[in-house]
Amino acid sequence: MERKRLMMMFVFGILVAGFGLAGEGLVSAKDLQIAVMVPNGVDPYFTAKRYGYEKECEKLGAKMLFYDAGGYANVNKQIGQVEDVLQRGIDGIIFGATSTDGTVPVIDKVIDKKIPLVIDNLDSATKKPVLRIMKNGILVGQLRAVYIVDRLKGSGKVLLLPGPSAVTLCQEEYQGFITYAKHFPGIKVITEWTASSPDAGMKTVEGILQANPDLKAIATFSPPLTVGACKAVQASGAKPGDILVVGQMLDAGIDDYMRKGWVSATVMCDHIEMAREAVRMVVRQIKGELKPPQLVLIDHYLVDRDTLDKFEKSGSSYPKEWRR
Amino acid sequence: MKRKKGLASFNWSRHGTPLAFGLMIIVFALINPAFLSVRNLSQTLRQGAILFLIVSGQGLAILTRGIDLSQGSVMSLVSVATISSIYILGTYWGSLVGVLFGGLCGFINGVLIGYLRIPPILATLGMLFIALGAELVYTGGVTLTNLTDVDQIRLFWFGGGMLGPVPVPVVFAVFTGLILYFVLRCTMFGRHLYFMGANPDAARMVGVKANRVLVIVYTLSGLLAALGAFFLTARLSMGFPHLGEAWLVLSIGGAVLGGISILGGEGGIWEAILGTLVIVFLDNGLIVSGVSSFAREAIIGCIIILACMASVIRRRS
Amino acid sequence: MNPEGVPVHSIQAQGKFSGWHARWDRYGILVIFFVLLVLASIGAPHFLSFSNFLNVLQTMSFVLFVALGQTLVILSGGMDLSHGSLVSLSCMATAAVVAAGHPWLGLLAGLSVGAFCGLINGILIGIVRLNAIIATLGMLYISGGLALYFTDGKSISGIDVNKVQGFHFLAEGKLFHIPFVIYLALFFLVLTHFLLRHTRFGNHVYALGGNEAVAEIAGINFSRMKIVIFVLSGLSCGMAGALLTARMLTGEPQVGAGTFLLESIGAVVVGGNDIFGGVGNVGRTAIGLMILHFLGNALNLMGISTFSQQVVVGVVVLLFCYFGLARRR
Amino acid sequence: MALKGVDLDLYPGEIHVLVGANGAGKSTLVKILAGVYQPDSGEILLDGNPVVMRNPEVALASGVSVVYQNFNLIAKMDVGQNIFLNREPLKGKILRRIDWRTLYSETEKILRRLRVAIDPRAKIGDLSVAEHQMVEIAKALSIQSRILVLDEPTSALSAQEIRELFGRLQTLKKEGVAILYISHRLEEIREIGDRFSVLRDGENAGTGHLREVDLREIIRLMVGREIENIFPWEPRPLGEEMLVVENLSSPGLFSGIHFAVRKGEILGIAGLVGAKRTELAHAIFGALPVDSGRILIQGNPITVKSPKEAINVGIGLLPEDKEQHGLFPMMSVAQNISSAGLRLLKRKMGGLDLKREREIARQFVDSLHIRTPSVEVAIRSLSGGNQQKVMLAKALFARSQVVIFDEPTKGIDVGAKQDVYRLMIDLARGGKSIIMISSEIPEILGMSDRILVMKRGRISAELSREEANEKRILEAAL
Repeated sequence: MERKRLMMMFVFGILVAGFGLAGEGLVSAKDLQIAVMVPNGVDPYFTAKRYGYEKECEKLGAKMLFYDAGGYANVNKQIGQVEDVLQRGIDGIIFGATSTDGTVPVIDKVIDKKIPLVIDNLDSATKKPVLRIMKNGILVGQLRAVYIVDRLKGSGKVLLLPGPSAVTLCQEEYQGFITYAKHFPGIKVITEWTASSPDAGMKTVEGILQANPDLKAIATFSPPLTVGACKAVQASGAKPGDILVVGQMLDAGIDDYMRKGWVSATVMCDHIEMAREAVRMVVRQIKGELKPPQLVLIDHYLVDRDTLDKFEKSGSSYPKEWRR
Repeated sequence: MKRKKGLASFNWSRHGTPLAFGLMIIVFALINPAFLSVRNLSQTLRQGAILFLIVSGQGLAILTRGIDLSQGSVMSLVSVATISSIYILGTYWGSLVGVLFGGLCGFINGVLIGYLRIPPILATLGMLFIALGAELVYTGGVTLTNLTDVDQIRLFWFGGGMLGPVPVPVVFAVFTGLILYFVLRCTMFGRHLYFMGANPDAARMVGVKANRVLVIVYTLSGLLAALGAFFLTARLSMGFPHLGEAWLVLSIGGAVLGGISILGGEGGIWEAILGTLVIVFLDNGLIVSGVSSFAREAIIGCIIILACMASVIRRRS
Repeated sequence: MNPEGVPVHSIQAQGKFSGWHARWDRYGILVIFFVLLVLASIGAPHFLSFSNFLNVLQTMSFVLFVALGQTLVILSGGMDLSHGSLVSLSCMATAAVVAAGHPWLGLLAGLSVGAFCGLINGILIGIVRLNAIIATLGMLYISGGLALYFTDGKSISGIDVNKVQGFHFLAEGKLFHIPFVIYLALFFLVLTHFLLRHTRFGNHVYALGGNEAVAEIAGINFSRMKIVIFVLSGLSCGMAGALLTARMLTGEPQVGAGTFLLESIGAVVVGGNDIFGGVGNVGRTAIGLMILHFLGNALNLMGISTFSQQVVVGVVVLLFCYFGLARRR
Repeated sequence: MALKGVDLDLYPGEIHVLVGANGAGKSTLVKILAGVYQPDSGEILLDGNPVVMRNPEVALASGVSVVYQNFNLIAKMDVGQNIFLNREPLKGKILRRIDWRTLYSETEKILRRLRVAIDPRAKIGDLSVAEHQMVEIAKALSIQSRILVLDEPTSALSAQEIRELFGRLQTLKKEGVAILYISHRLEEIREIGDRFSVLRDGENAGTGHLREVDLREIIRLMVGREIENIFPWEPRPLGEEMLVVENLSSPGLFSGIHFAVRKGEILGIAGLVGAKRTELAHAIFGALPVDSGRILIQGNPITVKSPKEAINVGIGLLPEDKEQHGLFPMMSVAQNISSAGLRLLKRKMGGLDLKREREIARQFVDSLHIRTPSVEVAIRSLSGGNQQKVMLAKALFARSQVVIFDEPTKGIDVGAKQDVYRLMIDLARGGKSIIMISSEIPEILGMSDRILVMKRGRISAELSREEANEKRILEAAL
């Protein structure tokens, strides 16, 4: 037993030291502290944006604290995280909601505490005045629909993978797609809500392809889903372009799939630039130069094989060697 | 491993689940003949092969009265580790290293459980967090892609390729299955493993080195999960930091559904295969027969219970 | 009590400890918890403050209900995997009714949905005698699917705070500067403790967990017990679901799909209850849960990335088992 | 199909002894009385009116309480909780809650009445087999029952504990309780019983007054054949020393143990329960650590740190508590038999020879008259005695040179006992050395060539077969 008690003391000693040092390191950080809170950090979309947040914070001499709720389901956890941030005291928050409505109460709290806040893309439906920088989900959905309807000459079966059904952004994009596509009776839309993961995407598309051999096009919500879809299409023995795959963003090697022709087009937005802008906005609010409410809607544009190398990438890509 | 069990459990694995399985297949075939198309079967079996590897790993753990909760995160870890070591070492060595990472996690589990005597459910719960965290810290959540074309083609073969008419993972799974079958049925280690599950104290009295067996078992479980992850990664040719998320439930579900007794000592590869098949064909069948993705989950739940009920009723009579 | 002729050796050595060891086995978990608090207060800025503790406890309370249910089930020698999605389902049910303008009916709806699913679990396990893990695994899918099915996966919104003040108060309101939900959680904690420690039902829960066959021979009605236990477990989810609705004023079809199940089981085991049933108490569960949450909180306050946090949590869990779980080794 | 048309009548204030060979259906009968099993046909009359023992609840309600052979205690709960399980005393008007104080004080009273010193708050898991049995008995006695069924209540008890029990039974008898007493120990049957019934192959082979018959008659009814002397001992030439134990000590268990066993010798170790005989056996078998002393096999010292090594040097052990240390319940008879000697089934190219495993298993099943439908069935479906025989086969299969029998005939019937004794003799004749730990003095006297008596972890006497008798053994043991 003696041995064991000693070992415990040792372990805890180390812990004490560890905690102590960590604490020191933080307390001494004098510069602005900005909390970036995202719903699902492993989504390539957020990874990319993280690059933007980080670089811009460095540029403006602020310290970024990155909080990931670890999935859209963890509303309770994210609310807890916000509470924690309020607790430790923070100069500004950039917030992407796990749940549009579920986070309202806590976000209201933030606003009431007069803490500069920018809601970045994943909306929290607070009625109070707040800064927002948003994608236009409806537009994203419509752009895909336009492209597909056009390429299919107005008739054919289309599979829509809008992503996790509980995410409002997905619902918007879904609406955008449907509302446009429904004007073309020739277009039959099959919708499959899935988790935003490659294996889910692959499994679903494989199955759907069996049930609908005449499938003409697939529209996907996120790079992981796009990859899954492509893999399934490849496995089905189709040639590049037989089935249109229209995705979103170029992360996770989508550009490569496009060059090879598996992905026909993808809806872009300068998400990294968006992240940088979000940081600038929150800092300006801290400085008092910017007053809520304000809504910044960012642009969306569609890139296909031909235009792949002809558009300005700086706002939507990060150097390959960047890892954290 | 019918022999390994009393008549009761003979029925259980022999009739209950297969019964449900057969019914299921027929129903799906009637709803949409495409379900029985060669391509659909082969691609479903491809998924099945991957799941089987994981389930059989879980099965080993469960046979010794244990459980391996870390499989999911280990898969994610391996997915990432494989790709990033391929960057450095090239396809084959890279893949090997990647898979070994899984073995390492399993080995650590084994040591924690066998030598430090931490209850499996806790040891592997810890590993669940550690493996996931480690991998996320390393990648920062970045999805790893952009392999060289050569690597990509080579790697993809493992997951997506064909050996004659059969998908590569299936061939491999069958191979692994046979080995495991032999090991469990006709080797000292296999027997010791069952002893551990049937009565740990008695096992010790017949000279079973519990801690060694446990280390091997959990290392195997880790390795098998890693192999599953490897084939999946190869198929997607990308390292996805949350690859394993959905798979833990499937692996436990598959093992138990197949009829591997959660109390240890009963069950075997046959059960693992059964459980796996039910799960993958159920999932695929529902998609093929065009069931809404929301209703799907509910139905899967019902089937799981029904399948199990059938077997229980069989067991009674 | 000097056991004679007991084989002292045994793979899962029975707890037969002298002084220090026995005491450590009983109170170690507390010690560790306080050590953790001390460490956090040293390391994490603003950790050691009333309002911070309240925040943590408030967020924790929602999970505690579920964890209590899980404790009951695990003590009786089972395990309830359906928790996460039961929470989601009852959250949706509550929201649906509340949105229609009946907050208290909503609460009732949430509870009864939870209880009903629990009842089904109970019947499957108690009467049909399915393996608890399979039965509840099935229920996990079923209720999860249903939660999504009714609204095609959309969340139920449009609950006006002003119309449901009292209901909202349950989760967010403060009484004497302390969030009301904490009182609720505390109340149910005590209630469950009483149930387990001071009623026949409770004692029989332990008996079932200790040895089902023996318990039955002693005339304890297996089916009835299992049904009651799982209904209670379901109720606990209903409670959590309803209160989450009250907190978010929304029906989130996947609110439980996240960490709920893991935390409810995690709390039970980290607290040092016997995962195979028969030994333990709700106090341990509560402490286990607090450990998990205060740890997360401390790491958040220190601004440590949520990725690295996973590692820390894992390591801590292992340390706990190694030092805290003497009996089970 | 365990029972066929068994008739049994039981009167208040009598002790009715039920005897029968293993698998004769005694335990089944008990379980039916207790409502654990349901009979296919026939009925149970209580005071002349039929009752249906739907479940244990009903049985208890109608005043039937049972002491089961394999104890029904919950290891994770304490003595008090076990004794009062489902009968917890309640207090409080509105909130009916368990009155723990009374529960434990009552427990204490009950235990005192039986003159056993067990802490009511002790965890069952921490108690010995003997103590388990006492608790089990205390539990049954504490129930205000009209019918008390005891299945092998003394199998783990020492002489004076048995006396205490019999005392209690006599008083209960006077109080008009009807007692059904099941035992294999013929010598104690006379002492306690009024009438007897014999079960054979699930049928009632005969009922009568013990005064009117002698034991040989009962034995004949039980096994269906004459048995003259149940101890087939005869003098044999003894070889050189096989196993030597030199002042073996283990902290807090035993110390200075020093003895030798010769080839072909049967060494009996007598002593009271708790004399640490089992621990000694486990230590020799490498299952318990020793801090000093050494063990020699055929003159050369060996180190046994684990049972594995013990088995490899040819030491075999039949554990006393087969549920905990012997059986693999859900595994087949064959697999149980081969479990200790798997190394002997290894094929050259690796892997186990399963065919051979089954053949050998069948041979043992025949030679030991093990009753089982096949060697493939799970061993949990066998009766206690047959399980014991399988354990024996297990030790034999491992080709042990030295076999330690720990309470080899515990809870098995005369017929089976004789088989076991014969086997021991055969083994001895075959040059094997046998150490037999037993609490049944007649057995010790009947079978041993030499007798060691242990007392509180030390050897208190060594007696040759000639000088040994019950009195001297008891003196040395007490």
